[in-house]
Order: sequence, then C-alpha cells, then structure tokens
Amino acid sequence: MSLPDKRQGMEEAIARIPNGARILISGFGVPGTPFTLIQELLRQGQTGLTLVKNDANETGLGIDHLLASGQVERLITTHIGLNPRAIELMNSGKLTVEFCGQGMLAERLHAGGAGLKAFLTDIGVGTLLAQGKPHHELDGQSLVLETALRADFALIHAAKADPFGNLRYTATARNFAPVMAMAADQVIVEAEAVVGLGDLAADDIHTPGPFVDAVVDLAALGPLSAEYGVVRREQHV
Amino acid sequence: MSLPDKRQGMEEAIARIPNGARILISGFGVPGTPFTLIQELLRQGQTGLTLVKNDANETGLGIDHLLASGQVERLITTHIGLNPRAIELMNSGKLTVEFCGQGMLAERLHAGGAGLKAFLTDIGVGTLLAQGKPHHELDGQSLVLETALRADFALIHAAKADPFGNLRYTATARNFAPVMAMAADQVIVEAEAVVGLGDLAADDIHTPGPFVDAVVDLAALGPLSAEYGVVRREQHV
Amino acid sequence: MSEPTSFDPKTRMIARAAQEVQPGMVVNLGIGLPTQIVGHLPAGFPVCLHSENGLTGTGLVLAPDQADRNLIDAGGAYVSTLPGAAFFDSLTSFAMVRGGRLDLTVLGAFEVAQTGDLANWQIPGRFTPGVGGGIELAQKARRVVVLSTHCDRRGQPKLLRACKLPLTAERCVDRIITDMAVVDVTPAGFALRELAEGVSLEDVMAATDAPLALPDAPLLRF
Amino acid sequence: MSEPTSFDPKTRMIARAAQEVQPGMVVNLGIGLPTQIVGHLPAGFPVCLHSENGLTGTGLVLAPDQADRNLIDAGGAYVSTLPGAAFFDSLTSFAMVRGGRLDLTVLGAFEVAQTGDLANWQIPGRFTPGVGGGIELAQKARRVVVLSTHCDRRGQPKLLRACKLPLTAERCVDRIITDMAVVDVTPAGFALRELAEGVSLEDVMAATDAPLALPDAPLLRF
Repeated sequence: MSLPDKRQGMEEAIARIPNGARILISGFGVPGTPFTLIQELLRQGQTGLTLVKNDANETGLGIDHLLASGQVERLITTHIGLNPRAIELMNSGKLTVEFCGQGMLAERLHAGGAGLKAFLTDIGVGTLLAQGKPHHELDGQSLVLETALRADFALIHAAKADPFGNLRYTATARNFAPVMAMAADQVIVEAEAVVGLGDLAADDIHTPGPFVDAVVDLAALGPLSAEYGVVRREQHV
Repeated sequence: MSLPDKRQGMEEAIARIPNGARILISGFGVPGTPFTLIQELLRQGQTGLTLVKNDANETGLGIDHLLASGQVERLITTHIGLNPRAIELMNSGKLTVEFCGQGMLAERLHAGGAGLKAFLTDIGVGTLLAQGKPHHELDGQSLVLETALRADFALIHAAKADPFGNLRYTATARNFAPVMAMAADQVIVEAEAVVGLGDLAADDIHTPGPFVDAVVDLAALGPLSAEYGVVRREQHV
Repeated sequence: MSEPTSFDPKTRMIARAAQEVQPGMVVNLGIGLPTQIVGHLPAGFPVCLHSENGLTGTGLVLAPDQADRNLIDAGGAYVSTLPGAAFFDSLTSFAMVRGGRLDLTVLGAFEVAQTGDLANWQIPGRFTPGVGGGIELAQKARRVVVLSTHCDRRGQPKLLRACKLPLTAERCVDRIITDMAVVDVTPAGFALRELAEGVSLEDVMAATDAPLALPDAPLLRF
Repeated sequence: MSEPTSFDPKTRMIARAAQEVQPGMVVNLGIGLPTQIVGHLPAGFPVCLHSENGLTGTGLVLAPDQADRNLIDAGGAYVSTLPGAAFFDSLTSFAMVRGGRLDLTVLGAFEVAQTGDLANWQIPGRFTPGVGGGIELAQKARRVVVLSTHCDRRGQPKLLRACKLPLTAERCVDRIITDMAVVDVTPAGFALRELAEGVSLEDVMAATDAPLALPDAPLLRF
C-alpha cells in the first residue's frame, strides 16, 4: 500500500469551481488567507459566488479583489470592519452579508464537516443575531438553533503539505483552516512547501490527508506575493 | 508576564475528587489510559463514581480495578466487549451502562467542552440507541437530539506536558484525550515527561494549557507500570 | 478481477472482498475478517486505511516484539504505519467518517436484511459489548460492504427478509460478500452477482432467508 | 492598589484596569484600550493572555520589522509569544471561551446598561463591521470588565438605563472602568466604587444616564 498523490496544477484545480459555487476561504486577516488561489479565481472569473470567510480582508488584499470584480453575491462572515468596500457594497445592497459570531462560525463549520445537522446554543439569545433563527426549549432554557454550514469548495492556505494532503499551518495562520478543510466537498490547498510522504511526523499533522482533494505547490509558482505580508521569514514549521 | 505553573503531587490532585463525582477518563484500549491516576483513585477509594470512557479496558487493567472495587455506579461508554466483568456487572444490574456511538461520544464531549447544549444528528435514527431520545424535525428529516456531556473531572494521560499544562500525546494514545481535556471542570493530567516552558513548539501542542488544572509528573514516580504495555519505547514525541 | 489464489473458502472470500478496494480510496476495515483484506492488496496499491481510533495510513499488523505500545488499530492489534500516516483524535476521526470522507467500509454482520438493514452489535441478553464506532461507519461510509460467512455457527442464514436483532443502521449495506456468494442490496431486494467456486445456485438459495434475484448474464465465479 | 503613575486620564484608566488581572488568570483583552493593559502588568506576572484568533501566551506588540508575518493577535497587531505559548484553531479558541476557561475579558463598549447589557458591535446604518468574537467573549468569560471613556466623542453618556443600540450580549458586564470612575453592575443597577483623581461625584453623576448607588464607605480614588 501507498498513500495516493493529490498534487495538481493550480489552474486545473480552480477550474473545477463553477459559477454560483459556495466557497470556504481560510484566513484571519492576512495570516492563512490563500492569496494565490484567490488571484486565480479572480483570473478565471467565476461569478455569483457565496464566500464564507472570517473577515473581508482589507482594500486591495485577498477576497477584496473578488468583491471589486463583482464575482461575489453573498458573504458569510464575522467582521468586515477593515474593508470599506465591503461595508459600502453591503449598505448599497450589492452584496448580501450574513454576520455570524466568530466561534459560532467555527462551530457551524465543525457541524458541517462532522456530518451533524445543527446545534443548540445560548450564544446570541436576546440579541439581533438570534432574531429570525428557530429557538428550542431545553431544560427550561430558550436556545438558538444554529445550522451546520458546508460548502462546495474550500480554498486553504497551508505552510507545508505532503502529496497525500497532510497539512501543517504556522502560528496564527491556522485559524479557520482545520474546520474549513473538513467542511467542503472539494478541498483545494495551496502550500508554501510540498514535502515528501513521511516528511511530516504523524503526530504533528494539523489536517489529515483524507480531507484534502488537491495540493497546489506555491513554491513551484515563484516567490510569495507581497499580499502575504512577508515581514520576516521566521520558520515555525 | 509568565505562564502559571500547574505541577502538583498526584495524591493532592486526586484527593480533590469527591464521592459521587463524574469523571472522564482518556484512552482507547491501553494507549492513552491514565493507569497511574486510576491506581491512585483506587487507593483513595472514592465511591459512587460515574465514569465516561471509550471502553472498560480488560480484566485486571485500568478502570477494571474500579469496577472490581465497587467504586463505579455508572459507566458511559462505547464498548465493553473485552471486559467480561463489566458485562457481568451490567447483566446483574450492579453497574448501569449507557452505550454511546463512538463518534457520538466524541461529539457530546466536544459540545460539552465548547459550551454548547445539544446537537441534532441522523446517527442512530431508527435504531435502539435513539429510542427514548428526543427527536426534532429539520428540513423534513427526523433527527436525534444528543445532549452535551461534561464532567466534574477529567483524568488524562499525556506523553509530554509543560508546567502550564500544554500537552502532547503519542500516536493512537491521543484518541479521546483532547475532547475530554476540554469537557471537565477540573482536568488532571499524568505526563510521561514534564518538560520546561517553551520546550514544546507552539505549533505542535495538542491540548493548550488553559484547559488543564493539574500536571502530575509520572517520571518522578518511577518507571511506568506494566499496565502501560511497554512493548517498545519508540519515541513519537 | 484476479484469479483466486486459494480454494480455501475463507481466503477466497477475503480475496474477493479485496477487489472492492479501488485505487485512491479511504477505507475502514472492521475487526475480524475485514482486517485480513490488507494481505490481499497488491504491493504499493494506492489506498489509505482509516482506523477509527485515530489513524490514517494504517499499515500491517505487527508482532508484539516489533510493536509500539502506543500504536494500535481499532481492533487493538499493534500495527505499522505507511509514510504519510497521520494521528488524530476521536473527534476528527469520526468527522472524517460522518463528513463523507470514507469511501468504503467493510464490516462483519450478525444479520443483513434485504432492505440493507444491518445488525452487528447486540444479541440481547447474550452478548452486548456495545456499538463502538459501528453505527457511524455503517451509516456514513459512501459504500458499505459486509464480509461474513453466509450462515452463522449454527447454520442459520444471516441474509434475511428482516433483521430480528437490534439494528446497527437502517438501509446501509450495498453489497454482501460471503463464503458462498456476492449479493448486492438493490431497491428490489437481494440480487445475486457471483457464486463462489464449488457452490451451486441451489446451495445459496437454501442458505438465504429472502428472495434472491438472479442476473440476466451468466453468474460470475470467484 | 498601587499609586497611579500618571495623571493622564487615559493612562490612569488603563493602569486601573490592569489591577483587575489576578495571578493565574486566562485573560482576553479586546481591541483598542484593553490591549494596552499589557504594558501595566508587573514583569513576570503569572498570567496567560488569550487571542481569539488562536493563541495563548500572547506577549507584546511588535514593530513590523521585528514581526513574524504569521503571528498576529485578534486585532491584527504583530505580537511576540511567551515561553509556553500555544497555537490552535478557531474551533478550539472559542471552545476555550464558551467552555469556561476564560477567567476575564476586558472589552470596549458603545453603551452599557444598568442591567449589564452590552452594546459594542453595531451602530445601525452608520457602522456595521460585524460582531467578530465579541458576543462569545461578553457572554461567556467568567468576568467581564468594560474599559471605555465615560462618554462618547459627542459627550453623550455611555452608561445608560437601557441600551439603544443592538446588544452584543444581555446581562454580561460585571464592572465598568472609565476615565471618570469604576462602576459595578449589581442586581440593583450601577454602583459607584471609585473615582478618578480630579473627578467629582457630581461630574460622574452628570455623565451617567442612570442611577448610581454610592458606597457606604468613603469613595476610593484611582
């Protein structure tokens, strides 16, 4: 036996995404955002997209390109305060924004990834965020029903990958990547380095390979772009 | 700033457990079972306990000692097939056994640890395991409501710990430890080695220190007992 | 399909089950006969074995003197790992199963109904070890193959119109591979696909307690 | 309580808030003023700072030329880490918060009601950045302290009988520390605990749009 090889060209991997797809995108601010895959999605021009991402990045960075190009119809997010364009598109009705508490977003993705349907929580009870959501009584307490969130695709940034798709993230670039890599039908990963099978210690893998469908090697595409905010190349991995 | 020190003597740590406590115990078969903490619980003799553990170990091993001593009133578990005593105690009505699907046990502990109240799943629908559990309709599908599971204490085996309680597990000894270490009010860890603060790489920590209350250093207590099944001292950590 | 390498019925059924494993799959092999499928996969075959106790890239069963005390499969056997193996916790392990990342599971059975219902965990009052991870594997693997003797130790059929024992999961089994036959579960019930060498159609029908649809084409042998 | 080291009102309120941090605590400091509390903790103080983007053992804010591009706090600032720091994903990070492992959070506020209701995320039609992790921090930290100016930029009180803005969480605030006072939220409403140097009782009452219970003992100054 040997573990299957999932390395793939970026163009081919992103070309599988159709118009209207729902896409999970890793990252919290700059760290963990798959800037290169996003640029390819911009180049290929798929439209009518629903994006799920913690934040809307900043002007001129990451998913802001897809907002500017009009490819995004809907954004499920926790915070867009650093992107004036996103706020403006939302206020003018050109972008539907669904806000989610940050930990609730993580749990909805976990539920989606883990094949659960919904969960009951007291988070948000009595606030605007719970309005319009179904409530259930449990042990005399009124709880909000939060539904599982899955997507057609996930675009994930990793520090290291092996050909089977075992992944490692660095520092706070991990954030939503592990839950998102579990909650999509097709998971496309860009990795700063692709190492050999067995080069990642089995105890030290953050996302196991079976969750991953395609591994794109960023090193093969040249130096990292400025979007990654390369201020110091300290190696945590 | 510096991170707080949680190292503690084993007797003192286990003495905090009162009669009637509910206790999560890590391990799947031998790997990950905190045999030394269990022996101390046997020695101190707390009674009327509810244990939550994947399996009942085997005769003469691990929690079987606590079943034999009559300290356990109730066991929440996924499988007791390798422990004839557990089966006999259950069949004679001396031990209440609640069976849970293995992944459902993990998710109930996750919900408990994550401060959620319950979740909806299609697992077990139409089987004996779902009988008597509340069902909810969602999108036309009948789902089982599984409730969150928390406990007063968790007894966890780790390969390495630092004084703040950051933990690493080895190979398949990880199993239920991460979810259990998140789902108890008081988490007591036995570690095969206690290393210095900063000796565990921040990217490589399996359970972050804030979840842990007490770190017991097994190395200070002498060689590991035979229960750990020391067949080869290969180092994964 | 490769020629059977043995006429021993048990070896033959395991070898036949090994052919269910397709390149690139993530596969969970249940305790007992299914685990032995590993020995029938070609060298270097591209597949990822999943052990629900927290391991992908499971390798071969090891003797205790070669073993790592912390490294077992879900059946408790010491195992080796392939290059690229990963260890993870039980939460992640079953998320993999329920989230749809398990392409195939091969499980044992006490009973299988013509509807695909599976009973493999409890014989009331006699043997109640608990359900372990079986429910989730049976209910959520993309394909569920049962590998089991056609009849139990007392010669009673295991393939039934309806299960009598408590169910592990409803309508989950896709195919049953036994020492006598390969039987698919279809919307219309059991459909015979293949016969083991030396087994007649009459033998299988007599050992099956439910209707058995026959294929239009000649029956394959394995 | 230590003597204030500065008469600058902003520095004074931050220094006062630093006294809320007890040895051994796990603490989350919100974006803005709360983050500056770090500079007022004694050297070697035993505490664990939590950044909800996936970090415990957060250290100091770093200049970009000292920074690691992958290492930020939840406000997006480059930070250092203490020995014993851990990185984890967002799921684990908020499990820590909701599971009861966060002893204290210090947050900013638009409005706080005398019931402890907190509004700090949305001004309808004007500023809607989203709620981020604020709801969960406010609702689930064991102790919630608001650190904020007593009035907004237009001089309007932030301590109110009832919030007018959409709530972040109901009945969550334990204490409010401002440039003018330390105010506790009690079952009976706001209770004044301390006054800032140079601020009179009348000043505070005029700047508070709700009743303010006075302590029996003399008012402490900070």
